[in-house]
Amino acid sequence: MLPFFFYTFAIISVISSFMVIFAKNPVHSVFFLILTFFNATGLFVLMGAEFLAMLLLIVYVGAVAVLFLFVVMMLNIDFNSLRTGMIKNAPLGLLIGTILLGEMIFSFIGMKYGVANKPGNELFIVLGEEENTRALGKVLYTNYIYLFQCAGLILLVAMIGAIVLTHRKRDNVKQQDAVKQILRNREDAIEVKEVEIGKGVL
Amino acid sequence: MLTLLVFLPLLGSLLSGLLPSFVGKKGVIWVPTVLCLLSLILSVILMFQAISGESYTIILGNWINSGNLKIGWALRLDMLSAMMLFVVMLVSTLVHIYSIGYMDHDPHKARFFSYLSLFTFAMLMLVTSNNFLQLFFGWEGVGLCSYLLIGFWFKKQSANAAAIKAFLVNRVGDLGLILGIAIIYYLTGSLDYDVVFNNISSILHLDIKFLNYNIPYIEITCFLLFIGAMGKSAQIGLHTWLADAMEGPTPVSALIHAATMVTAGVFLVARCSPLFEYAPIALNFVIIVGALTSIFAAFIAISQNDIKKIIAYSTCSQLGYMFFACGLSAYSAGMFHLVTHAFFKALLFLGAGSIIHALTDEKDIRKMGGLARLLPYTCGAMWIGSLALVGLPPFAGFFSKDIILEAAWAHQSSNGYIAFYLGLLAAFLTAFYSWKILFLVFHGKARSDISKAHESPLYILIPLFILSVGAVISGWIGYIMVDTHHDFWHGAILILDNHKALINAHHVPILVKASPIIVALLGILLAWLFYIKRTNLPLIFSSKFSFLYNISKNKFWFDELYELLLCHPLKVMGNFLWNKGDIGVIDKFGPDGITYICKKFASKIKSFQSGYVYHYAFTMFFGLIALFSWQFLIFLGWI
Amino acid sequence: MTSWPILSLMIFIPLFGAFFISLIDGDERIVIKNTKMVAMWTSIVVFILSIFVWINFPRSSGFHFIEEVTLFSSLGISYRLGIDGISMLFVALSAFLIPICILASWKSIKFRVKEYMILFLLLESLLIGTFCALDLLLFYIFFEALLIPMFLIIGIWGGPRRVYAAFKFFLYTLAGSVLFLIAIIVMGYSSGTFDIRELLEHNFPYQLQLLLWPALFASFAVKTPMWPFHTWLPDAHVEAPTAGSVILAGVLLKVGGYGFVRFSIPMLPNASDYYAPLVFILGVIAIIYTSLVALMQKDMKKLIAYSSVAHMGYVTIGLFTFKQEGIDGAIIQMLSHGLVSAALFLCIGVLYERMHTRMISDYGGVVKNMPKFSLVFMVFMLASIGVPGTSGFVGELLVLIAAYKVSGYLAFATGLGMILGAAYMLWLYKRVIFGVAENKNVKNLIDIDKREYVIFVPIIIGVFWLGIYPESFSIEFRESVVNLVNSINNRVLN
Amino acid sequence: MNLLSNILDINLVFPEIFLSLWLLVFIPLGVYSGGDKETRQSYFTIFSIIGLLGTLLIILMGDYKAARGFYDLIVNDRLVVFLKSLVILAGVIVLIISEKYRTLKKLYLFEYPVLILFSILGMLVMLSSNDFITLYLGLELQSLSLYVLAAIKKDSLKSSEAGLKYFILGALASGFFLFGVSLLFGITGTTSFTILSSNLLSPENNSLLLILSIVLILSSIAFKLSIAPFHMWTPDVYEGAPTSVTAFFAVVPKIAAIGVLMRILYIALIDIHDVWNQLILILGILSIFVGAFGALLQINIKRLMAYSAISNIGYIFLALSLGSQLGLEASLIYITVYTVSALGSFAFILSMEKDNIMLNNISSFAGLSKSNPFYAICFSIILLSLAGLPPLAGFIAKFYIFKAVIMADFLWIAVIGIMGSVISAYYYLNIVKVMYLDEAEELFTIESKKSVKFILFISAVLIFTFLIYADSLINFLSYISKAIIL
Amino acid sequence: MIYPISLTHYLILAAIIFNIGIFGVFLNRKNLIIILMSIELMLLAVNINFIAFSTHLNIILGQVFALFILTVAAAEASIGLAILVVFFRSRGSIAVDDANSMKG
Repeated sequence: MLPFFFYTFAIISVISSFMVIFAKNPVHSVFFLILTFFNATGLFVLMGAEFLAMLLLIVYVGAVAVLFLFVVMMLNIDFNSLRTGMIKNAPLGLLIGTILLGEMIFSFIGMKYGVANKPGNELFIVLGEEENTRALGKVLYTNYIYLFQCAGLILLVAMIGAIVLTHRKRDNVKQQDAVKQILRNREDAIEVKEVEIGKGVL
Repeated sequence: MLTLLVFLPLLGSLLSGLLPSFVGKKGVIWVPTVLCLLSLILSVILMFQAISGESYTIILGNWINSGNLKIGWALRLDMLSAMMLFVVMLVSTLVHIYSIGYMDHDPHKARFFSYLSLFTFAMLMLVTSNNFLQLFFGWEGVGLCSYLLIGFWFKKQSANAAAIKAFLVNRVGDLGLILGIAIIYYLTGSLDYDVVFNNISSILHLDIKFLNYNIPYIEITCFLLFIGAMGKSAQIGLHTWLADAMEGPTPVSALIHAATMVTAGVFLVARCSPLFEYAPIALNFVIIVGALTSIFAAFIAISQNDIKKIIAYSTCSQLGYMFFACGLSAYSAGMFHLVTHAFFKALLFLGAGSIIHALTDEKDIRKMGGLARLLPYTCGAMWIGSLALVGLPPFAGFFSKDIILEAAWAHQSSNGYIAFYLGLLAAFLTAFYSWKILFLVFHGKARSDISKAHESPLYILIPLFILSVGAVISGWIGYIMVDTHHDFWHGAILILDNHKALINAHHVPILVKASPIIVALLGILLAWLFYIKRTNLPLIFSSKFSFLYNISKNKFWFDELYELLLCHPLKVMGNFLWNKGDIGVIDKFGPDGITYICKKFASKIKSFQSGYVYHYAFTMFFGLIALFSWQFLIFLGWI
Repeated sequence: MTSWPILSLMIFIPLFGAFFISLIDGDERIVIKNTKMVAMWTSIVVFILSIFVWINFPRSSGFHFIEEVTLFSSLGISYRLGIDGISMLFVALSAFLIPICILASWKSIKFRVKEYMILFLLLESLLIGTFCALDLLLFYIFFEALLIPMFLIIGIWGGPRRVYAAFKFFLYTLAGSVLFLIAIIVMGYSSGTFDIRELLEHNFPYQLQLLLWPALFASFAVKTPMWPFHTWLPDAHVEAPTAGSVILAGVLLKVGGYGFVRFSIPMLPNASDYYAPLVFILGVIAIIYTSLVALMQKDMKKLIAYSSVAHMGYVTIGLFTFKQEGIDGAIIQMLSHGLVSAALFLCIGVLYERMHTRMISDYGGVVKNMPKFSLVFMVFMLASIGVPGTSGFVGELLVLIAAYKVSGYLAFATGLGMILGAAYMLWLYKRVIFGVAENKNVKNLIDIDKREYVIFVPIIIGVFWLGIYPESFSIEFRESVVNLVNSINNRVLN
Repeated sequence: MNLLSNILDINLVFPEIFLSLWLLVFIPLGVYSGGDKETRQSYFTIFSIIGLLGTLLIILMGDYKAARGFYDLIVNDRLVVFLKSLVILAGVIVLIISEKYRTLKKLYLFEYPVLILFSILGMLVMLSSNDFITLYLGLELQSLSLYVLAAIKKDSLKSSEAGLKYFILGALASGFFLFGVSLLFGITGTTSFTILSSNLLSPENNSLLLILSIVLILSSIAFKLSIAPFHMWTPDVYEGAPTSVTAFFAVVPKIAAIGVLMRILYIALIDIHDVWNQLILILGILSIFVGAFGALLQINIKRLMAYSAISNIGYIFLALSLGSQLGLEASLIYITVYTVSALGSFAFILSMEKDNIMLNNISSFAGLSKSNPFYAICFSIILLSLAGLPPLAGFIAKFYIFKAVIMADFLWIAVIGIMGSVISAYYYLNIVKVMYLDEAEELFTIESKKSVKFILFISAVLIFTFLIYADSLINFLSYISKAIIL
Repeated sequence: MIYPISLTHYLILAAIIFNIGIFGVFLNRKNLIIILMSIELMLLAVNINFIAFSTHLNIILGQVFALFILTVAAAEASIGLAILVVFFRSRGSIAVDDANSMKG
């Protein structure tokens, strides 16, 4: 069964990732991206990395892809005008790219793995019989605490960065100021005018 | 005394040249003249010393000192230099005096006298040198002064051109001389006359390979030295400057281009007799060149009309005599002729100057005539000079020229005979053109307005008189020089025992002895026919023998030939090298080309930076692939 | 011998002067006046020091007045100064020419005088440093740093195409000298020292020499300049201000020749021997080719510039004969050329100041109004064509004699330069000085004044001194050259 | 037990912790502070400078002994300390010199210094990393801040375009990096530098895959260092980003990336030196020439500085390719000198302002020597030093590089490299030419803060008087470089 | 005929996806968002690699690395999209061709 699942996931993910870049409509691209991620999740599971598989699903499909979709929608671009045209000498690029791929595959095939599987250091934490999530959790907050903190900082930077870049103060947009609203009293807001009879009509 | 003699003219030159305001307006003329006169007196004393057999060298100081080369400033007195000292000082002093009158109206008198004295100094350095380098110093110094004096009237384009020509042609000769000097140094490791001449035997066997021939070094050395002499003495090939040099003031022509500087070549050959004696080929070359020059220049002279040019070519021709005398190993005959020639040629030039002065700068003899009446003293001087020149007894030229021709006969070789016959022919032509001048200038009808002509002032006539006396008596007195029974030169000139031309010259057939007189008389007769008796004859002759006439008239087209073969190509080449070589090739492919390529390349890189992010990404990707593929192939062993 | 660091003084006094000038402030006219005075006196002090050095110079081979301060223990580089007979003369030449340059610029430089004088003093300091350096790298530092003030002098105070000329000068020389840097590194680290004294004794392997020599050659040939690396020189000269040309022709070109005699020949004798024919060919081409080109020039400065190339051709030929006469001659020729070409540029500067043109065709008949100037010009012209008695002759003669020792053909080709040199110089002189004045401005020329006398007279004295009694110069470097020749002969023969 | 050992290692990361805490204080402070924009801005700057200096103090007070912590994730030795100090000092100086520019361009955002601090924090992490994971996180922390900084002038098209380009290419490069690291991990089973080096000793590991991974990792670091052909972003980003950010880009990340490269090449991969030395060499030469030629025709000083950076880092690559102690030393000297020169240059560029417009065109410096001789002379010294003219600092730096190259018997490389320096001399000189030889249309005086002038002056003086103190500096750097003993 | 699935299979798959990601970056001319997505694809490929190695070598480090990559990728995506938005606001387009105001 394993080969079957592998090939299914693999083929679908390759095709859909291919479609990501060649789809005419960016919205379709996002959907293909999601499809790719789904299949990658399957592959992760096949490899025994259940926790990461779930994480991928949640973070990517749940957050990143949706973010993409959101931006695509928000920017309100006339997609028709964008559809045309690939790079002029795409074949050349593809050819050169294929060379790299060929070389990579050649290297993979020629390689004998597992040679270095002789950890002589305590840092080598072996994936034991423990379940995947527990194993990860054990090292994440102990051995890799420093990295974990760093990752947190990265997310903070991302947040600040995104805010800095996208936040705009618009002068022509009226904003609600809660404090001001609350502190307002009747005297400030309402002025009663004595209107003479006959005036103010026209 | 010698030092004083040599440096007095320099002092005069510096005083009037650099400090004209110090010596005053009169002083600029008189100071150099008086100093020259002093030198002359000294030179007379010195000559008597030398005749009595004294010879010595005064070392003044070091000059160039490098490796083996140790050259000092030194003054050498021996018979040869004493003789030259006397001749130089005499003519120089007379010319100084003459110039007082001749240059009376010139605003640049100070400069003129300064140059004259400077020239005298350089000439003295030349003749008193005890080594080749100081000789070269004087050699170039006189050339320089000649340049300055020819170009004295700087406004005249022709004078400037002539000055440059003189300098450059001389430089060609100088190149030969300096190369010769280089060889001498190379061979003997010294440039002192004594050392070189004493070591001659050690270098005789050395050969140089030249164009696959083995030539003895000594031959090549003498040959090169002679090239130098040819330049200075205006021998055929390097003679072109002499006629043009007549653009200078006439006293200059008399001093430099007749009596002293041009004879430096003869002096050089005589001085180097210890070298030349061992170089038979070079000696033969000297004979040939000398003989050719004598006839060649005389032939040109007959058709010229500029009085100074005729005399100039005559000088050239007489120098030829001197050279072939030297070539015949009759150095003393050459020197003898040098001395007598100095008298009569200076006399002729100064006389011509007197005429020119009288006619306010008219030089064309066709426009003169009948001046004998107006310029009696000058006329007399010219007659004496001409008689001396053609060698009629008892005038000076007779003795010196006769002994040369006799020596040529007595040399008893084919070259000797060639020299003899050519010399004879030249003597004939000499007589012809000399009398052409005399007849056209002084006799016959006046061909232009000569009424304003007047006899020259005393300053001019006194030198003429003195020189006339010299032209008469110097032959009698000087004959002692060639008297083989008498060691006149005290070893200053070396003649090998087997070179007997001079000794045998006293024993030649009577016909040979008489022939110069005969041809001279014939020449005079012909001149009389042409210019007094039948004045239409020259025209007929020139049209009948137009070919010969044209050759003579156009001086064998030497100037044109040089222009065509040397000057023009050099100019073209200079332009070519500049525009095509420097700008077109070196700059174009050198700095400018590299700049251009760099800029081109830079704009390529700039255009590569297209601004499109996919190009950038692709470049990165491509770089990655290139690096990996390269290493990939290396890993697989394909590279 | 003196115990105080006189060479360092000579290097640093100009720097102090420059620094002092940079502090001068106030009214512009006073600033300019003070600037000139400070520059003048500074350079004169240096000149006096150089005379002092000369007088106290022991005429033996080897280096004297040595100063040594370790600069980089890690690199093995030290601040080593010292002079032998050869470099002493060049130091003196620099110290002699700088005051003259400053005096020559007295009036012609009208703007940014302060910077100008600072740059000249800087130049002086660097030049003296170049000739005094006893450390290979220190030499290079001075050698390269020379470019900057010269670049600015040409670039700021130059003629219309000054920027092109300045760049050409800068990049050309830089390109040459970076190879020298590589060679320096190789030499320094393969022998383990940068001390020139030790390097002179060091024997580099033959193959290495063959590699190093072209690198050195590239630098010195450009600086000298040799054909075909000469094309920057005419441009630089034409555009440079008078004093710039003077210092360029007078001293800067000598750095190349000095480099040959100090580095190429003694340190790489076998390679020098191997490459000597190349140098001869280039030298001969330089002499004949550039003389012909000079013949056709229309610009006076260009003509003199080309003549410089030809004259430096003699220098290179002389040096590479490896004969005592040749090297002596080359050194004297360099000194002579330092005086003569400098003076010729000054002469042109005198004319240019008055007429504001350098075209030969604009002149003619100058002698009428400027007889004194004509005389001065003539002296230098004659010295340039090597009339005996002037400085030009001695060098040329010695080179020629040495060249003959190598080959007759070489001597002949070298000698041809004598004729051609005379041709272009005389022609120049004729066209400028003689003839009838046709240009209106020429008729209104004023003869040289006192300041200009003061400029020219020392040089004239120098020219004749060197020509008539060169011994007083050659005695200073004789022992050094003898040593040099002996060591080459020993090492080449072995 | 694990936790315990981590706590013991915590003193190694005190600087980073301090800086993060400082930032965490800074952010709310920035959000809630009120008052005039300009005063706020200067307060923020001072605040961040204090933070940086505090970090520096902590770094310098720490232990210089070589130590590794957090299970080999991080390392501390004198090289790290030196480079960290250099980064922080450079960062402080950039903050000082960009003060006026930010006022001018109304970049009052408090996030600006925050992001600068974040990126410096990232660099500190990078510099002390001993593991590809740490390195990656530091790299990303730094890069993300830089992406944002490049685009921070939101209303400017150029700025946002610069940010975009930088981001896309940077992400691509980090993709390369990760792919390479993943392969390396697969080959050796580790990502720790120290363990890697011992694992790579076994010859079976020499494979194509290893080469591939090295090529990938090197190319991504080459990207950070703007080494050709991975340099393409540099000119555009330098031009587009706000000049103050460009100043930061030009100096600070370069130091960090060089430090990382040293660590990767000289600790992790030193045993397979023959695999990467040619790669580094060819990249170095390529970028020397691309930098030299690319700058020839530039008219924008910022673009020119970009190409200048490209070629200068190329020289460092030449030295690093040698894999010798000497090469390490030479590259340290070079990066130090380059830092001083580049900071000086940007102090100059950031001062060049006329009527509230920045003068970015080289031609607008015409006549500067007359109107503002101080600036002209200082900048000229810096430029000539960059051109490698003796006796300035740049010369000694280049000399050292070539010395290292030649002593490794790469004579021809030295010749080629030095030819590149001649070409680049042209454009440096061209600026000198413009300032000194060209006539200005109108004279104007530059007014900039004393502090900026001071920094320009100090940098020029340091460069000019380099020879005087060079010996001690070089000895010191040599001592520093001995942290990695080959 | 289906071969047993080995590490190599995963690696090749990752390589293919990685390459597709690269292609997406430089083949795309019109839409910047696609480029961002391509980058996500590349990171995914890397993750596959890490996890495959992790499983194969039985070392958890690979998964930890992948975890961090996931985190960073999310951060990167957000920054990327933010920059994209900024660019869109100032340029009015997200075509790749339009991002060329600086060149040379």
